[in-house]
Amino acid sequence: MAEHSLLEAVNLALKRAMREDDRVILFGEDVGVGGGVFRATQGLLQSFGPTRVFDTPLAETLIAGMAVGLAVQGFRPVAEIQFMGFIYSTLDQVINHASRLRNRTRGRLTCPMVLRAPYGGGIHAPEHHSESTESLFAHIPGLRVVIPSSPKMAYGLLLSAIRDPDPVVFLEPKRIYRAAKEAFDDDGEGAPLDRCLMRREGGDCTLVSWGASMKETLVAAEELAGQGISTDVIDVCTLKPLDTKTILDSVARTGRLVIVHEAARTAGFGAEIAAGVADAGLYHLRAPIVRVTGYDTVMPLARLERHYMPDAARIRAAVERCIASD
Amino acid sequence: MAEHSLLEAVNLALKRAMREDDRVILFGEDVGVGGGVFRATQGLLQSFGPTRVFDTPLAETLIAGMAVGLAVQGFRPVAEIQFMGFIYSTLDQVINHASRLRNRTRGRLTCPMVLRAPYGGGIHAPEHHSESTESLFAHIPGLRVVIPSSPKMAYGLLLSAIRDPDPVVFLEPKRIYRAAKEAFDDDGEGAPLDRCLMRREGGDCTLVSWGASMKETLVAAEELAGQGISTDVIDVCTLKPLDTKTILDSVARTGRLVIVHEAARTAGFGAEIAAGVADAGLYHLRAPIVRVTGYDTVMPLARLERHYMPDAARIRAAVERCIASD
Amino acid sequence: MSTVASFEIHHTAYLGPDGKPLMALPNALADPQTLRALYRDMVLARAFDAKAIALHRSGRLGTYASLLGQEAVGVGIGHVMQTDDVLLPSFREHALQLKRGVRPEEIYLYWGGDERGSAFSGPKEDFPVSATVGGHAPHAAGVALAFKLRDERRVAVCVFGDGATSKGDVYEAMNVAGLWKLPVVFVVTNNQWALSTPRAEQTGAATLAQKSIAAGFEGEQVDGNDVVAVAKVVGDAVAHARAGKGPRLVECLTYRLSDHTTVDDASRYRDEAEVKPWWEKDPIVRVRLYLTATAGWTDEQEKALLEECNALIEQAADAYLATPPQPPETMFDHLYAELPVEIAAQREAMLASIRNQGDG
Amino acid sequence: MSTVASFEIHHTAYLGPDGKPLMALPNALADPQTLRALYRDMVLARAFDAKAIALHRSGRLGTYASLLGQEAVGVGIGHVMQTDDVLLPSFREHALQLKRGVRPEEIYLYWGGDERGSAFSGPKEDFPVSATVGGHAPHAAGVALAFKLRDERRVAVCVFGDGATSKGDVYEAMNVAGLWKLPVVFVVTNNQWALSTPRAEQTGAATLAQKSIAAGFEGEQVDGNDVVAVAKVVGDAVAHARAGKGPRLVECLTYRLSDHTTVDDASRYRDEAEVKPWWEKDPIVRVRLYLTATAGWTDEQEKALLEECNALIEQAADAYLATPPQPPETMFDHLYAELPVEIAAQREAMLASIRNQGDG
Ligand SMILES: Cc1ncc(C[n+]2csc(CCOP(=O)(O)OP(=O)(O)O)c2C)c(N)n1
Ligand SMILES: Cc1ncc(C[n+]2csc(CCOP(=O)(O)OP(=O)(O)O)c2C)c(N)n1
Ligand SMILES: [Mg+2]
Ligand SMILES: [Mg+2]
Repeated sequence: MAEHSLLEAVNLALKRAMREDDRVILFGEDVGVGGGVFRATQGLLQSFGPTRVFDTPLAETLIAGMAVGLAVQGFRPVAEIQFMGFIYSTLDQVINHASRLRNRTRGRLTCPMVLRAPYGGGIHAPEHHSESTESLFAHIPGLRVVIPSSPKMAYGLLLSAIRDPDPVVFLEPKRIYRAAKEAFDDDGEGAPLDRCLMRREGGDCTLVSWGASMKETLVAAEELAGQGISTDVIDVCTLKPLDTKTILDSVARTGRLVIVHEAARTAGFGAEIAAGVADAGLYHLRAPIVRVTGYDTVMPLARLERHYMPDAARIRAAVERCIASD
Repeated sequence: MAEHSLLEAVNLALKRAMREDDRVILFGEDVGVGGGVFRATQGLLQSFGPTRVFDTPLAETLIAGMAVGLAVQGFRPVAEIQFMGFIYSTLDQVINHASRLRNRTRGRLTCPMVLRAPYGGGIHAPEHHSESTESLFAHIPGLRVVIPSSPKMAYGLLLSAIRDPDPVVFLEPKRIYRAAKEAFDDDGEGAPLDRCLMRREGGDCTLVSWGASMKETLVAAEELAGQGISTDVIDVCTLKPLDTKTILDSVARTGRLVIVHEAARTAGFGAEIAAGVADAGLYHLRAPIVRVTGYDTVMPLARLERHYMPDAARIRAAVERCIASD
Repeated sequence: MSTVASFEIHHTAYLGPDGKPLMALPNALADPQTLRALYRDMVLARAFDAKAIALHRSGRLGTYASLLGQEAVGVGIGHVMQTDDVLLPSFREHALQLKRGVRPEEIYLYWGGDERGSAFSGPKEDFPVSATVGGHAPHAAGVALAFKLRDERRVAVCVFGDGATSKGDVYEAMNVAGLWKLPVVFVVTNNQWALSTPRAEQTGAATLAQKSIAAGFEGEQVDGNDVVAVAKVVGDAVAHARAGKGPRLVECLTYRLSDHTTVDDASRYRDEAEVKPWWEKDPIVRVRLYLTATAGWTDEQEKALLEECNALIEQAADAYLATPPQPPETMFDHLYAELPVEIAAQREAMLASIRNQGDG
Repeated sequence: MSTVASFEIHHTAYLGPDGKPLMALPNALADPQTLRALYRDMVLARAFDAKAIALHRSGRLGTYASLLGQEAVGVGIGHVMQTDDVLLPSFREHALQLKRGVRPEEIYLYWGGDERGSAFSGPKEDFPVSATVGGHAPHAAGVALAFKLRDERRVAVCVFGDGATSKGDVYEAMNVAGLWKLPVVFVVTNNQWALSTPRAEQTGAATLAQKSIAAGFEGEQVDGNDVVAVAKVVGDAVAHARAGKGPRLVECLTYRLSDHTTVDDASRYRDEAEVKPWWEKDPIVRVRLYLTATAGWTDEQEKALLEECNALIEQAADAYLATPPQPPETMFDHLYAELPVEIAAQREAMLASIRNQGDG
């Protein structure tokens, strides 16, 4: 069984999806000959030719809007936005069109498209290249929002996203694109788009995160285990629709919840998770719900970014606070 | 003391701000001769002339981006987006530029601009004309997000927004533009941009809302009072920065929290409020935090919209559930 | 200094306001049969429009955008499109939608605030009207690219207003269409107004047709109140696109005789003196005069046609008014192919709260 | 059919690659003093660029976008701008920023990942570089409108790449500039590539200069490796704008001799054979040849100039490297004029967690 990085997994899933369904086409800025700035689409132009893999002009609104037209016409467009910092020009198309075309036409027209974008900080990228604004998309009815945190998940989730009959925003944590390799078969098996993943089990506290922050979250969990604190670690790989059951079941056992994400705290997606538990799971709670997040300031440039993003120490401290506080 | 509708209050505040500071200029689509589709800018062109009130081409990205350039140059632009459904084209400018220009340049350049837009449903408007997506803006560091729910507040908050040295997104609940008149003096007094407003006091449950939903929330509170259930009603007129203290103090007294908003539930701003209380206020909670919101589906066209928006009955039922559940 | 590029914009008109030909009509359109059909479609569109306004006035239709005075644009475009071409219309192109086979009651349903109005049964692949100005232009590029990739000889036709030409979305779509020579035709219905903003305050460009030059393809201007000119020039553009030669932009000069919508009052910002001359350029009158002069069109025929159209529209209005409402819970039923459990629960909750309110 | 509009795009060049004049130089630029100064600025810019790449290679600078081969564009533009004009540059216009008086160490600081690099002390009203392609064009319209409203004879100069011309933002900004005759000059640094996408795959338009036609104003094309042509044509555009006659678009034809950035490898998508001829069109060499032939420029002077520039850049690099880091908490200090209490608490929390980690 071969080993793959998250980046390779994305490439593998794209290749597999294109092989199994010739309606799948791929476009964006520099995805063709360039193979993508991170090489996510490397080799695909060579394998599938310029009618299925092509570069667009530098125009994000167009990229999203063109994907809508292609999807309605029966293609399965997979459009890449080069960095999440440039995805905002697509929001009008995503919110007013892609997410609601099925609803607007009572199912007459549908929009099976995937909008891929690398997101998040930690790679010392230039200005505007390190944002995490997933919660903007999570608020939009009619969308699916998916964020893998491991190579195998990236492979399975991207396959399912491409096969899904509705629009999916697929965000790739670029900080861990090459972080770790994982062994899995390129067997074409998709992963469910509506299920959280239990990454670790333990009774004292529930840790919830997604994307690159899973890395620090798991490190913290390991360190806590060393201190005799055992944690459930839940990976919210599908933010929308959110699998609240898995989270509630865990909190029902642990009575404590710590949510970790890199995005700014206010109105970040951690708020939704906390709110859900504060309703349906309140009586299980033995301690305050703590969020360990990016701060409510602009993601700093390279030199200070590490101070912005949650690290294992901040996560550990939060869990310890929860444990202490009852 | 003259009586004014919320719409008239907006017009009054604009006029006042323009009179007291000639750096204040107003533009957008159809705000000049047209006076705005809701007449919010009626008469201002006549009073201040075409160099201070003017129509732009039909281009929202431009409207927001041009406001940035004018603000940096020392003007106090007040730009109107005709309906919130068309505000998404401004997000790239708002997120990547307006909200962070001060930070990017370490204070060398600043961006004192106001982006106004009518928002929300309930007026049987055409497609895309009834959205409530305030939480998108509430997530963005460097912004202020303000939503008045009464004529007097609209007046004071808009004045403060225009005088504020940083970018403010000012959302106007169009459903109540003409709903009720309120008596206040055009005395130029601004309202604080970081304070929730206590609209009603009572000990059994805390009701939190903003914008047009305040109407149904206050109706529900009145009806509940009739049943012997007394409520605190808090108006979150400034979503960002959020005055968590007022909310926490109230919950500390009532032990119960019901949040009402018209926007879709998932990742709506109600989630942030619930999350804050589930952390700092958990031990005060005697019942689950309940959100009464728009549903996680697309805002329907005119015929069904009333079924989408929270009404007094749904709010009442939620409070009763809270009361019952301990 | 050397000249590296040069461009020209042409204007075409066949039928003058007085119904007299300015030059010989194109063969395909000279035949009375054809012209009578186009005439009938314009009359029908105007009847549809009058009824829509009446329905609104009597509180039985929502906010509605009138097409009065622009009938020739929609009918002319519709005439040269093939059934399997795809239309991406703006919200005011009722005449064109009718010509495409959308039923009048379906259009009423949409403006009556019911999503089913965009689930029309006729041209299945046509897009619903774009209420976001210009937002449909990128879709047109996508649809045209689909045709090109599948090697189909079909054309996407994207229609928008003069105001829409200021949107970056439209420029981005035209630019890629020109780059890839996509089979798409862009038509600007230049009715001289974008709500309260006149054409002159929308752009400094001498013509809207020249917007295409930035995108690397030809633009043409026509008398948009001359159904013959519209059909000819748009028809040539459609043929050009269908032949794989790439896009064109056609600017149709017409006029919005009505208010922007039924909730607008144009008299607040528009001078009556400006409107009057346009009434004298009525797109319908000129064809009647021409048919009367050249094809012996009689008052009886005229009368019969009006009756036919009005009857048809009355039936459509009745069908619209007789349409049973959508149950509230249907707001959830076309969100995703399969409703996620979390949202299904909200659907149940909605039904429950409706029941409770029924009770008390 | 009548012609209602026609347009031409012109190309201008003065100095050939071999340093021989193609026509008489404009008086303002013929004077050796001036040309020597421009020559010096180009040499300095190239030294700045080489050092930046060296700093990156040795891990002391972040990702950096090289201007190699584009020196004439920035220097030519800078030469014709007045101090109180406002520049809105793209991220590759270091030569222009230097010419505007931004200190080299400040530019290094920015690319070194420190916000203070955009707090430069020189041209106080100039914008920081736009890392969002084309996002600064609407700002330029706003700045120019500010000048117009205040009746100031100042000009906004907005510089962006060939790729940026595909963005709707740029079109929307040009359109309003043309409409209101704003005092702004748009300059396209057409270096033939947008990352891995060649100019030919960006638009079907024969020239990028013609993008202005859609916006209703003139576009010009110049040899962007000819600093004289750039200064003359951009200079005329700036004067035109300053005189209240409205905007112009100038397309400068040049070439990105380097990779897109220091983390890019152009050899993956670009043929060396394409690059070589452009080296023979070097913007610096041609001026040296001209000065040698016409103004007795000597090897000694050349040597002295290189030494002067290198010394200046070495000092700047040292100053950059000696800059003390910003404390982490400063990430909060320029968010709002006054930090809201909620966020001030986060600032405290950050300091606390840093302290704790210092402890343990
Ligand atoms: C993107 C966007 N901005 C603003 C509006 C509000 N609006 C609706 S129609 C209209 C004017 C459109 O003018 P034009 O494109 O000429 O079309 P017309 O109304 O003349 O048919 C405006 C500003 C909108 N629907 N979409
Ligand atoms: C809106 C936006 N989309 C994508 C990017 C990523 N990106 C950075 S530079 C670049 C190419 C820009 O090409 P061009 O405008 O020609 O400028 P050049 O790099 O040649 O100086 C791209 C795609 C970006 N920075 N901004
Ligand atoms: Mg119009
Ligand atoms: Mg370039």
